[in-house]
Amino acid sequence: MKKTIIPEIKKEFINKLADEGTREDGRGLSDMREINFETGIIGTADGSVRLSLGKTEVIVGIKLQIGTPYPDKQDQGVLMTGCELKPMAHPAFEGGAPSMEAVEIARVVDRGIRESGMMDMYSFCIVPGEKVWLVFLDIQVLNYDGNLFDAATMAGVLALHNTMVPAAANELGDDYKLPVTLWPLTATVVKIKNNLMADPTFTEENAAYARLTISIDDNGDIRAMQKGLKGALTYDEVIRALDIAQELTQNIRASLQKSTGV
Amino acid sequence: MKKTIIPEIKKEFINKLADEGTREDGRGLSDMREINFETGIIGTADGSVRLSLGKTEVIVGIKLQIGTPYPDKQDQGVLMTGCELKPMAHPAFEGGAPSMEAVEIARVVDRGIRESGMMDMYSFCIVPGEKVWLVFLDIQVLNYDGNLFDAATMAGVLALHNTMVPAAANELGDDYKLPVTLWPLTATVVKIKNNLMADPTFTEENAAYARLTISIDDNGDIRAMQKGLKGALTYDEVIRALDIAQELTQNIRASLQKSTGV
Amino acid sequence: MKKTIIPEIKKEFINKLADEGTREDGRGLSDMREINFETGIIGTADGSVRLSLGKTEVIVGIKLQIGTPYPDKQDQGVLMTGCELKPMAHPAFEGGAPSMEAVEIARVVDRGIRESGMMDMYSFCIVPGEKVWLVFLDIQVLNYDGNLFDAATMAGVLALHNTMVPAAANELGDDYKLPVTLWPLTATVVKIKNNLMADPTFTEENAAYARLTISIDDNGDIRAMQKGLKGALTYDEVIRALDIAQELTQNIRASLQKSTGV
Amino acid sequence: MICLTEIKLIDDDGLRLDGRKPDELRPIKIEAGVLDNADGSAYVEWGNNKIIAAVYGPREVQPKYLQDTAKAIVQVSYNMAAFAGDDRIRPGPNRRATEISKITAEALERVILTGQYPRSSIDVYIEVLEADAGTRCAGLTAASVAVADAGIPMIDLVPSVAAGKADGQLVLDVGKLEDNKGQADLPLAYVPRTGEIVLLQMDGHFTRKELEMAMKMAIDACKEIHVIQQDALKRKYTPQSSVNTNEQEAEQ
Amino acid sequence: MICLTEIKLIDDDGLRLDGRKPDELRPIKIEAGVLDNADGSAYVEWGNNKIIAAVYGPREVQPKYLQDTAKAIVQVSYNMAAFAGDDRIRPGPNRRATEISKITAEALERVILTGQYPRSSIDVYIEVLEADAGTRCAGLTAASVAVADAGIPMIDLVPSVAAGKADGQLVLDVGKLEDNKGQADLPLAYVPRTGEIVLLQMDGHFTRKELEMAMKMAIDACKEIHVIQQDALKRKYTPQSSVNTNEQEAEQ
Amino acid sequence: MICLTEIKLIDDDGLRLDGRKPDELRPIKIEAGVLDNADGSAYVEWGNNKIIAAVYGPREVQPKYLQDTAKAIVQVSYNMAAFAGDDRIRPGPNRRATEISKITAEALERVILTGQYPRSSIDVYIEVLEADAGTRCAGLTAASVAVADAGIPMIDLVPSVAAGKADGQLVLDVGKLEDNKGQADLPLAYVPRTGEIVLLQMDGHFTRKELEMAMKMAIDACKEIHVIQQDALKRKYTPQSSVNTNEQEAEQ
Repeated sequence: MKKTIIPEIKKEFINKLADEGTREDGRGLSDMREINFETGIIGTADGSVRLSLGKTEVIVGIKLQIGTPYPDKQDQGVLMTGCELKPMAHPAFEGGAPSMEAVEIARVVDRGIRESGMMDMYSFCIVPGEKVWLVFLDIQVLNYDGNLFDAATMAGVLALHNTMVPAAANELGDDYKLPVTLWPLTATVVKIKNNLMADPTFTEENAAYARLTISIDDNGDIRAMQKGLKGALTYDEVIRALDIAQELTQNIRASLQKSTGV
Repeated sequence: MKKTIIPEIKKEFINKLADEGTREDGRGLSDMREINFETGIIGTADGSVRLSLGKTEVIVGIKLQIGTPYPDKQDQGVLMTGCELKPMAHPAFEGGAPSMEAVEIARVVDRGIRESGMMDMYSFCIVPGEKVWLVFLDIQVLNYDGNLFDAATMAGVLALHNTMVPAAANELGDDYKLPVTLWPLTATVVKIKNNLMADPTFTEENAAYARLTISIDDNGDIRAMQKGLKGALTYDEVIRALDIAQELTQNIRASLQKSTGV
Repeated sequence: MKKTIIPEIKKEFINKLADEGTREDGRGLSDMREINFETGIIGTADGSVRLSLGKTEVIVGIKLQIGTPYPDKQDQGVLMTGCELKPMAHPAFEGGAPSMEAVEIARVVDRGIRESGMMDMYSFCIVPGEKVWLVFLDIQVLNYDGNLFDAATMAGVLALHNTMVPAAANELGDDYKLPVTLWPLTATVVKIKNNLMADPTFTEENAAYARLTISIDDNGDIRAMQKGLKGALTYDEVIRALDIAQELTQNIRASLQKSTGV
Repeated sequence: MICLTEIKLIDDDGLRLDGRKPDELRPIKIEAGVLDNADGSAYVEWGNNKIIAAVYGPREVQPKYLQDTAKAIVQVSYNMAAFAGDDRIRPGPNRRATEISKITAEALERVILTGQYPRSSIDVYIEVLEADAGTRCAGLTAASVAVADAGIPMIDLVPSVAAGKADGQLVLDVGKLEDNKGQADLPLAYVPRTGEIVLLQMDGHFTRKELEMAMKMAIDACKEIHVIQQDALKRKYTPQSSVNTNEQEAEQ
Repeated sequence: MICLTEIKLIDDDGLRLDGRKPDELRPIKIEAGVLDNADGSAYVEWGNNKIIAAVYGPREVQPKYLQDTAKAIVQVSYNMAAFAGDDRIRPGPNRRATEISKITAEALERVILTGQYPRSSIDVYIEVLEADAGTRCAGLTAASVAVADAGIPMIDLVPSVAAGKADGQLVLDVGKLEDNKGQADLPLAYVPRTGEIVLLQMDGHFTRKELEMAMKMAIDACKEIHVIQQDALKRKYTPQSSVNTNEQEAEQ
Repeated sequence: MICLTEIKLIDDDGLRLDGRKPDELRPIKIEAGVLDNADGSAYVEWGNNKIIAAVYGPREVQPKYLQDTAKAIVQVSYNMAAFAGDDRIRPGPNRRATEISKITAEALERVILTGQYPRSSIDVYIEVLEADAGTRCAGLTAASVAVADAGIPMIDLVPSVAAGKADGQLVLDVGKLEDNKGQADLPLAYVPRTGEIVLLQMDGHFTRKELEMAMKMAIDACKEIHVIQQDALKRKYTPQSSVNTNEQEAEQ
């Protein structure tokens, strides 16, 4: 990723707005941008969703294939989460091997989903030690305007809920819905001077001092966290971030469940 | 590959000659350069040829090994065509991973041979789904002076005709001649201003506006085509190129067959 | 590796000292620096040693794993020697793929040990053609001050003598000591103008004209040699280097054997 | 082998597996200006192909030594998403994508007025989100709309389509099974304003006569596609949104 | 599966597998200035973790385009030696190491006074020689001592440790089996002088209340570790060697 | 195992598997100036080894940071063609080729008058087309003829050959089976004009006395090879073509 420098005066402006409880796009500090999504849009994928969070837009596709388990997890399937930040999505993104940022996003999204227990990896075992389902969750970023952590996690969870296991094509009986019921979600807040803001835009991310992504499960329990950026958070700021994350994810979860008819 | 820039005045000169129906080396527009070749020159290869087309010089070596078939082609052998443009062959060639140009050459040569049906891939199956012959066709370029497409295709076809299947070393009975009878060949023409020239030299390639490689089988039918370079061809120019290609390949085929005693 | 340039005046100085039979650190021309080592320091390794030769400091770890033999050596185990010159060890070392220097060191250390017959590779076969021990010898350089050849070979031999075969963890009976008894060692000399110096420091290596590494077995026989650097050696200089190497390795062998209680 | 020969690509009524006539295109839907960050973009649905193209530029050339002092360079990166095919596709470049990127760049370079932007780069990214045969043609079709959407001056848009042969008969806009089981495939891109062919490939088996007819068939179809491309740009740049909607519906 | 559930991570006396109390650290030994070439270095033994950190810099930025005209950049390379784990580790970068390198650099960047060295680079190399859970925390703990040993001005040292949950109970300084079989892991780094958290990750399952307690537990332990870090530097920089030896022994 | 021990590398008459005497070279044929584009080139057939060497330079150094302001750098790339060995060789660099490239460059650097071309590069490409033991020696032998053919001033040509041990006996110019089944291999390159050794490797088992004799054997043979190298250059640069042909035939 190329270096992106936000002028000091811009940061001041963002912070001044924040002191007044608002943001460039008019949102409150703890507000998410508008979420839109459509599921089942990729015929070649076993599950898919196209999701936009403000101007950040991603497609997540799920593919299941039969493969061998890890030697130390003979009776479990395998979840593999991939993310590239391709130059299509933002002028600062460069081609070539996945950047550190892309690796971090893939790993944080993976952790948020995996640690929630949403996927019972034992249920993806076909023949212990020999044949298991490999679940590939691939994140394709179409347009990047900040907070890919939350957008990709949401899209990933929606795509998994949209997934049919391709059993028939593998001579394992009829296709069936991927057995998932939970809705882990993340909320990301950034700190700009002394203000915390949820769901940062690209500009806000680059003006920010620290970032915290928190994965919350259906019970409001915490499943994963990741602090980022070159600054720090105090204990109290983490507590405030948890308050924001618990409330935000609860609201989003309800609204996603409603939209998908759960 | 490093950028090679032919001065505008040189292009004018080449074009002026072409308007008069001739070229820097005295050839007519539809003439091939002299072809020389020697087969069976590499003892470690199962088939081989060293071929020169004017100053373009290549060695093609064929190696057969036993391997597993592609999952979607369980009862067929595998043909793999490799080409690198190593810095030995031209000052503009650089080391490292194969360039876009090398990839295109390998794929066009592969297509010209494969699509002709010259190789009955089913005949390279030993045990369906388990053991097939992998046929490696590797192009080693010693000296590059343009039109590697035609040189490498000719060399590839000659090398295949020169190939003995190493059955004995793999405990599959006696060695036998690779069962090939056909002689697919390509002819490449370039367009410089409004003239078409066959078998371009390095200078002509770099002065040219568009390139068209056409693979023609023993019946004069078309098996593959590839347009290259940053310019265009009209429909009529393609037709003229087809005329040239059909005539040229017929003549070369006859002469190669004669030389190899077919 | 970044280029390291030793000023001409420094080379003159080193050579002047050498003419007087001494060196920057006060050693005689054929003296080794002080050797210190500790074995069994890495709990996760099957054998290990941390060794310093003057200020050059390495850790060698041995790991044994079960794998498949090479097709042409079905009844033998496999020895694999790895070395990277990581930027931790010297300001001139760079990250990324192993440098030419690192490859040479790994290969010379490997050869010195392998050719001595110290490892009976047949004894590492478990099921011919199917299961053999893969012996990984990995060289981690902590601090580089020249003559990694000798330091890494010594450390490698000590680590092999320290190795327990992890049979139990692989359900092959009780663990047992790796069956090695020999002590191949290398001695490296460099030529600076007309002087030969054993065990060169980083500065001496960079001032030197040629380098010769000689592997000597327990009988004083020669098992491997490697000339390096951009200069030459006369036949007589090779003879003198052999004299030095035979004497040095005999002394070091005796002292290592004494230290390890052999 | 037996089952393969049993598949009839053309039925007794002369219709293809998906009901199309031999010279009929699959449904094509193009939308221009679909991405916020890119300087230009286009989304194409073409049969089940789903492809998005983004253009950045003219901008600084990276890496710098590729810079041309006389004109802009055109760099194309064609890529299949991991989930775009029948099997999961490993990320990263491969030989097929390298070749398609090269010939697509060469086709665009013919129509973009690169001389207006010396020392700069026009970067085109084509992502195949779902593949259904003909992705290189659909990708180039989308890419030229995206270049236009970026406001980069061009001689013309570049429509592209493949003609082919199935059950021995010439067919337009080769479908997935026709591609796998058919006898020939001829991807072609045509510049209507100049009457030039800027992309041309072929594999399979054509007699000289068939080849000529296939080329003509593809060229004619390119003219149709050209209209759809122009409509997409008109829809984006025409202020009356109600009219646009109607056109869009009409097209589908 | 059966054997897994039978492992009790906390025994009836409330002690852990290695005999520690829930809020007890493993033995930690830090030595500063252990390498000759590096500008600063530190060696840490922490349980069975053996980690060495080296610092070069401030020095020229490589590659140059990463240079920042306003301050030094901090580059961290965390790496596991081939023999540091249960299975042999293939050399070369991997996604886990990339992530740890990134968050470690971000943590150090908070405390190093980078503004004093514009256009330069501070390069930190962390090599895990033997891994025993908690290597990222031990690595950062070592790295900040190495930075101090290099004489690079910092706000404070950065102690780091993980809290976690085993058999449903909060535990400090998560061990290897606790990491594999436990219910949560929360690596945290804390700057005592400013009261700030500079590294924070978590995975597993915490209620809100448990999470808060785990963070407090880790923060308190960081203060302990901070003392060990300071002692290591004192030992190196105090002239009386006899005193040093005593301190060292006392610590062990 | 049994079959291995049964192979006799030296027969009762003291002759080797290919009928050579212990101190006899395989047939060597060298041709200079075989490539059109390269500044210098040479082709060597040596036993069944077939090797071609090309030289470009002095020319600009790529990448630039490798440039030496005082002299030319010598870069060697030794490579085996995909079809040069018993099994097909995957293209791309490997550790063996890296090592051979390095020691070959070091040997050439001794004899090339690099001081005459500061800031430039002399690039040597060695392609093994068919391998039959001794490729590094044959490659260096070819490379130095190619450098001379490029008109680059040198102290001397660099002949190179391996001595070895087979069935306990010293042998010159180790063959393929002798390499696999023999007891030692000692590749050496010698500069006749200065009496210097510029390449020296060994593996296997030599007593001190055997080693000394092997070195002498190789040095003597290098003088023979030197004559063949000179002849190749003479043939190319002598105007009377009829004479050349005769010489060439005589040699074979």
